[in-house]
Amino acid sequence: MRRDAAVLFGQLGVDLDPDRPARGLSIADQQIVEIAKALSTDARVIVMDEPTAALSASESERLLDVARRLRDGGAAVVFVSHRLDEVFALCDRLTVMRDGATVRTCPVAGTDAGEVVRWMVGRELTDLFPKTGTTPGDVVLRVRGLTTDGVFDDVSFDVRAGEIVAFAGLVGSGRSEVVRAVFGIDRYDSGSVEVLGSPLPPADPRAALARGVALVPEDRRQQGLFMPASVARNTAVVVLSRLARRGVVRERAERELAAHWAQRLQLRHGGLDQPVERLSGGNQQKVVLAKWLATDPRLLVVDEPTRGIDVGTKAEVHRLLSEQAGRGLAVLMVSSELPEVLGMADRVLVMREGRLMATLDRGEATQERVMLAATGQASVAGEGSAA
Amino acid sequence: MSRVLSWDRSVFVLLVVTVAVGAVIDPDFAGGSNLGFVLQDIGEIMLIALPMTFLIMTGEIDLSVASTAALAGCVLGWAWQASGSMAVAVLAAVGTGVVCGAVNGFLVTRLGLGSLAVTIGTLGLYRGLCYALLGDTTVADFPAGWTNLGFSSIPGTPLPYVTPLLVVLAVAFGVVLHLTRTGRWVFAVGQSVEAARFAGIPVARLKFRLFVVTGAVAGLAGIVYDLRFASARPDGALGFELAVIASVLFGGVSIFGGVGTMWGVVSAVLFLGSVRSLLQLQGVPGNALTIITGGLLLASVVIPVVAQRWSAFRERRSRVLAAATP
Amino acid sequence: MNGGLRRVLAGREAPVAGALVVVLAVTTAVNPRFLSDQGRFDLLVAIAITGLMAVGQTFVLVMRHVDLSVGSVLGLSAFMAGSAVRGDTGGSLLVALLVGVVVGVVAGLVNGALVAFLRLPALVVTLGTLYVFQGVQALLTGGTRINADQLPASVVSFGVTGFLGVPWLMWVCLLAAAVGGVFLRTRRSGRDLYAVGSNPPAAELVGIPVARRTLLAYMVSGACAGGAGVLFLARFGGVDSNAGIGYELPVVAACVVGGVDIFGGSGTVLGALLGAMLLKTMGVSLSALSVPEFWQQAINGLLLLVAITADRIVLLRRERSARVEAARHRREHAGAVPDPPRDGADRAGHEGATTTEVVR
Amino acid sequence: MRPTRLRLVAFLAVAAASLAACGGGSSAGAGSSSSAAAPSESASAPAATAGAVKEGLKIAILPKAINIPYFDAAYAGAQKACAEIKAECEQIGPTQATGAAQLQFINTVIQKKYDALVISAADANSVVPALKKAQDAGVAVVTYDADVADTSARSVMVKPTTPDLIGKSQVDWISKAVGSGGGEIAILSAAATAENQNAWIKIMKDELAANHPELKLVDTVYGDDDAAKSAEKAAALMQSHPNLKGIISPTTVGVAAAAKYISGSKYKGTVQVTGLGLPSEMKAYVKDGTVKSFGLWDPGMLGYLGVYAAGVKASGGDPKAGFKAGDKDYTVDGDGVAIVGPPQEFTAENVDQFTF
Repeated sequence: MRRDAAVLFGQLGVDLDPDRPARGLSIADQQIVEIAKALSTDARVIVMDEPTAALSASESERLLDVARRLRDGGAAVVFVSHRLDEVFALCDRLTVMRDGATVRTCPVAGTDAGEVVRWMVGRELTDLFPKTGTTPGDVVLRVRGLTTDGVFDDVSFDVRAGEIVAFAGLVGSGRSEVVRAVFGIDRYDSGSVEVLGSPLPPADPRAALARGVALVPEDRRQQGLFMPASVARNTAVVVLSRLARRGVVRERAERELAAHWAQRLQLRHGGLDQPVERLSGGNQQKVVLAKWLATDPRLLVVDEPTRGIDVGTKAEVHRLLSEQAGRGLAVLMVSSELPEVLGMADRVLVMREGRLMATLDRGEATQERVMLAATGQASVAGEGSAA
Repeated sequence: MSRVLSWDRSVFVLLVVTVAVGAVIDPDFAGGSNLGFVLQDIGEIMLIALPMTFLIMTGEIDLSVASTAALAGCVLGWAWQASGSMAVAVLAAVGTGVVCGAVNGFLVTRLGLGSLAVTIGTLGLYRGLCYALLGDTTVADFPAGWTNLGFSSIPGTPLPYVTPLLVVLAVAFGVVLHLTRTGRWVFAVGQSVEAARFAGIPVARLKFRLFVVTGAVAGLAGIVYDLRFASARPDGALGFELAVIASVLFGGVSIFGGVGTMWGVVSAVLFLGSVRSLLQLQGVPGNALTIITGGLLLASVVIPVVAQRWSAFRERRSRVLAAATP
Repeated sequence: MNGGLRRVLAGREAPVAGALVVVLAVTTAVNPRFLSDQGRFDLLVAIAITGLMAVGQTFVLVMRHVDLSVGSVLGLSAFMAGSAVRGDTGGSLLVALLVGVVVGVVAGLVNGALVAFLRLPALVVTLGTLYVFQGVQALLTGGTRINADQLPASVVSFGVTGFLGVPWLMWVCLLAAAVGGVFLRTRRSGRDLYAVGSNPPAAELVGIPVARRTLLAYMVSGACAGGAGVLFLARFGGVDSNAGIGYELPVVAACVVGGVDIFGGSGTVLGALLGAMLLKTMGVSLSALSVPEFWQQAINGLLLLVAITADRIVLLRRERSARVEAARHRREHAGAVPDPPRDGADRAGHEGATTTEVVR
Repeated sequence: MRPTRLRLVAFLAVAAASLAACGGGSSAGAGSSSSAAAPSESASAPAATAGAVKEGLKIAILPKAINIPYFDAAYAGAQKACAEIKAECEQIGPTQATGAAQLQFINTVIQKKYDALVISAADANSVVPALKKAQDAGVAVVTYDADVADTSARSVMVKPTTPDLIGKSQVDWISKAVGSGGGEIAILSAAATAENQNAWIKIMKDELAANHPELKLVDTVYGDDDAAKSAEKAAALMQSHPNLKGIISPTTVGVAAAAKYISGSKYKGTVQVTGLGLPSEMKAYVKDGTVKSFGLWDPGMLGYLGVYAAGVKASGGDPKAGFKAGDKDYTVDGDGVAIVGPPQEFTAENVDQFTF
């Protein structure tokens, strides 16, 4: 059985130890294992649903290669994706769906990205990255020498008020782990975190919240939302003490709060009592954002804020982040989408294998420089630590 | 689950129907003295079911509650004999419950062990300590004034003295679960522990406190049990853990956490007590009672699922029909 | 190959086996009769019933389910098997076994159908059937009891004789463990059980017939509990309406001590059997060490807690060292970028993971 | 042997409990003056005879648990008595032998207005309050087989035989089986809290000390009337006491489990088993030579006399003055206890004659 697995991995052009437990693998490698699993059954039709959503660019490329190989081997591949560049790089035909109905099916060759986006959102989309220039204020977050053995090493950076700082790098390079440690979800081994000039106690999300730090987590369904609970309850869950009088939560205040944010974020919902599990992915993400913005934070950390949501909502999220930064909010964003990083960030921090490799200002951050730093194929000039 | 068909409402309706039908077919059933008996009979189960609801809502479980109650009961007897003061004994018993709950809570929240495994272990440990404490003896010399509290009625009413305690605690636990921040946290933790941590809910501290409260209330139940049976014994409350859990689940609390209501649980305990009493008065043998308890528990999970599938099927069909008509 | 040895040492069975050896060694040193011919025989007889049930329970636990009804199934099967051969003096041991196993399989079908097809929570279902089966058994037995003089000699002597110094009851248990272990380890459908347990939705998406596998696991658990009923009948030369009451939690405890993950996905039949052996051996050794009667239960509970705590600490330490090891590996082999393991994070279940579907 | 400290605590606790039982009994008796009124009225009635029993009484028989052959045999006797006095009787009871479970059924007896309740208390203390309630509600309460701690909670107790005889007989049987050489013996009891077992064990200890210096009691273990636990305890006894010569198990479950274990082990023939057992369960082991003799009383007589005593009480008589059952008169002692007779010894020769 192990030999069979090794043969399959060979066919896919990857080098994996068949004895390793799947739990410790990177998401990319887990995807490869999934595909190997499908091949082992001699599948003729393979459906891939958002296979690259959690992958970085180079990893995605490897997966697309595998998909091409499968196609050339005679298998039919159905590829579901939000990433148009992949669609155009890989697919022969495409089908656009909106609101549960097919909008159009046509060969890829006869269309372009702009047209597909129009089909997807049903209208013209003008500005995908509505970044407004801001002047950075005081340092809100100061991280120095943050280290967790085996996860990330000696990470130092600052985030100022009104600034959007992006964490770029491959999935698994330790970006999410750093922001989790900053917010206090995970314990770190050494280093320090300061918010507005005074140290933040480690491993205490409540203390972070009290000091105006908010974290929109990576995984919306598992970490961001209480799926069976209503829109109102999800929105209010972090600020319950503010809504409570003598320990009893005032339902009216809760609903007012939720209604306020639903309106501000243009949430499309079927009533504040609707369970969030019935909302679309994009609207779910808006609820997560509402939940954290309701805490009135000084520092908003967003981890993959637009993963797996449609193009229209993506633009709304970007506009919201820009607008908040414009009002003096410090934003720290982890993202695997280079266009998003380059379009939104005032500064880009690039991580590789748990280390901060480069810090690039908006002006000097280009796709090539970020990717080179992220993959370590060449060292890039940059401060390497806080600006 | 569909809102109209929600299980907690169904249980309440079942309770009302059972009492009404019982009153018609058996005049003895609806009599005051039987009502008092039923209340007394479900006393300990109801008490422990209140905090157990919280625990199961957060996705944890405590199988050691019956052993905790028994140990608290044994400590009550032991401390009464040692000190000669019932006040001291009661404090010692409740304190024992708190310590037992804290041990469970520590093992689950600090060491990260599964609560099912931990409380199977402490179930044996606490019961073992009962024997270590009392051995082959039974303490049966509690002052008559106290034991009267256990089995006589409030003068002028058919209600046992335990009634006010049940009412006050049930209301208190219901208010906390459904109206306060702590209650919201309990729901949130049950729906997603991870999301709760990200939302700054002190998950470990909350769970630890729930285990402690469960232990304390189990200790209280141990005292009620001792007084009702006028004796403290190492094999008291044997097997109550499954009865409590069955009641909580029957009341519509999801074993996966995050779903449930306090009044559903209270209705369930009252319903199971009434059904048992009614069947007993009808001379239904004990074996059949066991089958009915199990059958009801199965029904509590089967019926909502079947109902949900049925309504989903109808919804789909009506959508298809609506689409078909121009 | 040396990978095999490495896996054995890294497995969760090794510490349990080690603890078992320590308990045996210490007790024998204090009381040499503990492992005398008769002492060993008695110990193995005591292990056989719980051990067999633990083997079956493993199938259910690795699927992230549980079977609490095993005690009631044991009672029901012991009674049905006993009734089938009552008064029959011929060689009807096989008949008894057959009847017992069939009763168990039917009970397993009931549990499995409710869990698999209606997708009901296993704990609630089997808690319900625990009561139902127990009630059915009590209704069927009524006031009757099956006594040794009514049973065929083959059944009664089966409970007290052995082969190569090992009781027949233990041979049954070992046979079941061997078959079950090989099945789980090498058969595709056996491996499916682990896949379902570690990630039910993903298992469904790769085309594993989850409902059928669930049914299978419950039938195995039922068959083992049913077989254990016949062992019970043989061991005690009779059965009454209280047989099997309260057996469920010790069986689950044995599996947990043996490293079977209560949240599914990992654990072996061998581990469960070792867990049952360790728990029973500790219990018996307390008597052999002359621990006061009234303290034995408390000490047993304490030892169970120590066992699961130790298991957890070993696991945590191993995860941490694996994480540091992975980081070192990563630095040495730039390019391959393993994701550091996180406690409980099950990445494959997230939205965005590839899902493959097979259309034949 | 257990540490002496524990034994001291246990002894003090027993002493305190028994003192308390006496004290509680008298105070509760004085307190329930309303219920005392009824018997005092009937005390002036003519001495009870079988003829004084009313017809058509409704009598409930409540064993420790149903589905136990021993209690079914007792119920057969009760039914015989009910037929004789033309009463309507019914056996009700829980499936598990606990006082808590019996409580349900005592309530049923009160609600359903039975005239009399004949009960074997699964737990001497915990049913006392409920039985007093039943008496207040006008139910005649008689205990059989196992008594309650507070004697004011029942009128008469029908005891199988005197604890003295039970204890001494079992010592005699083991002494006979072990032979004049003597040696170590152990006791395998039921639940540690079972009051009748503990009383018998105490008498056995006294008897051993007084008359059997050749026998040495080395251990007492508890099998909780569970077959598996009892068998494991028997096996464990052999581990901790390699020179053991005999096991006394004064409970039907325990003695059957011990006999089954010994009969299938190498100890068969060298370790003797005796105790209180049912002939039906023990038949196989007396015949294969594991057990030389064991004993019990006729459980049917317990039910039979219980119904008669309850009938007298429910008809307004006072069985405490003695009562007639069938064609035989039974005396009742100062504690309200009537004795059936000496225990019956069963051996390979006579065991087939008994059906229970």
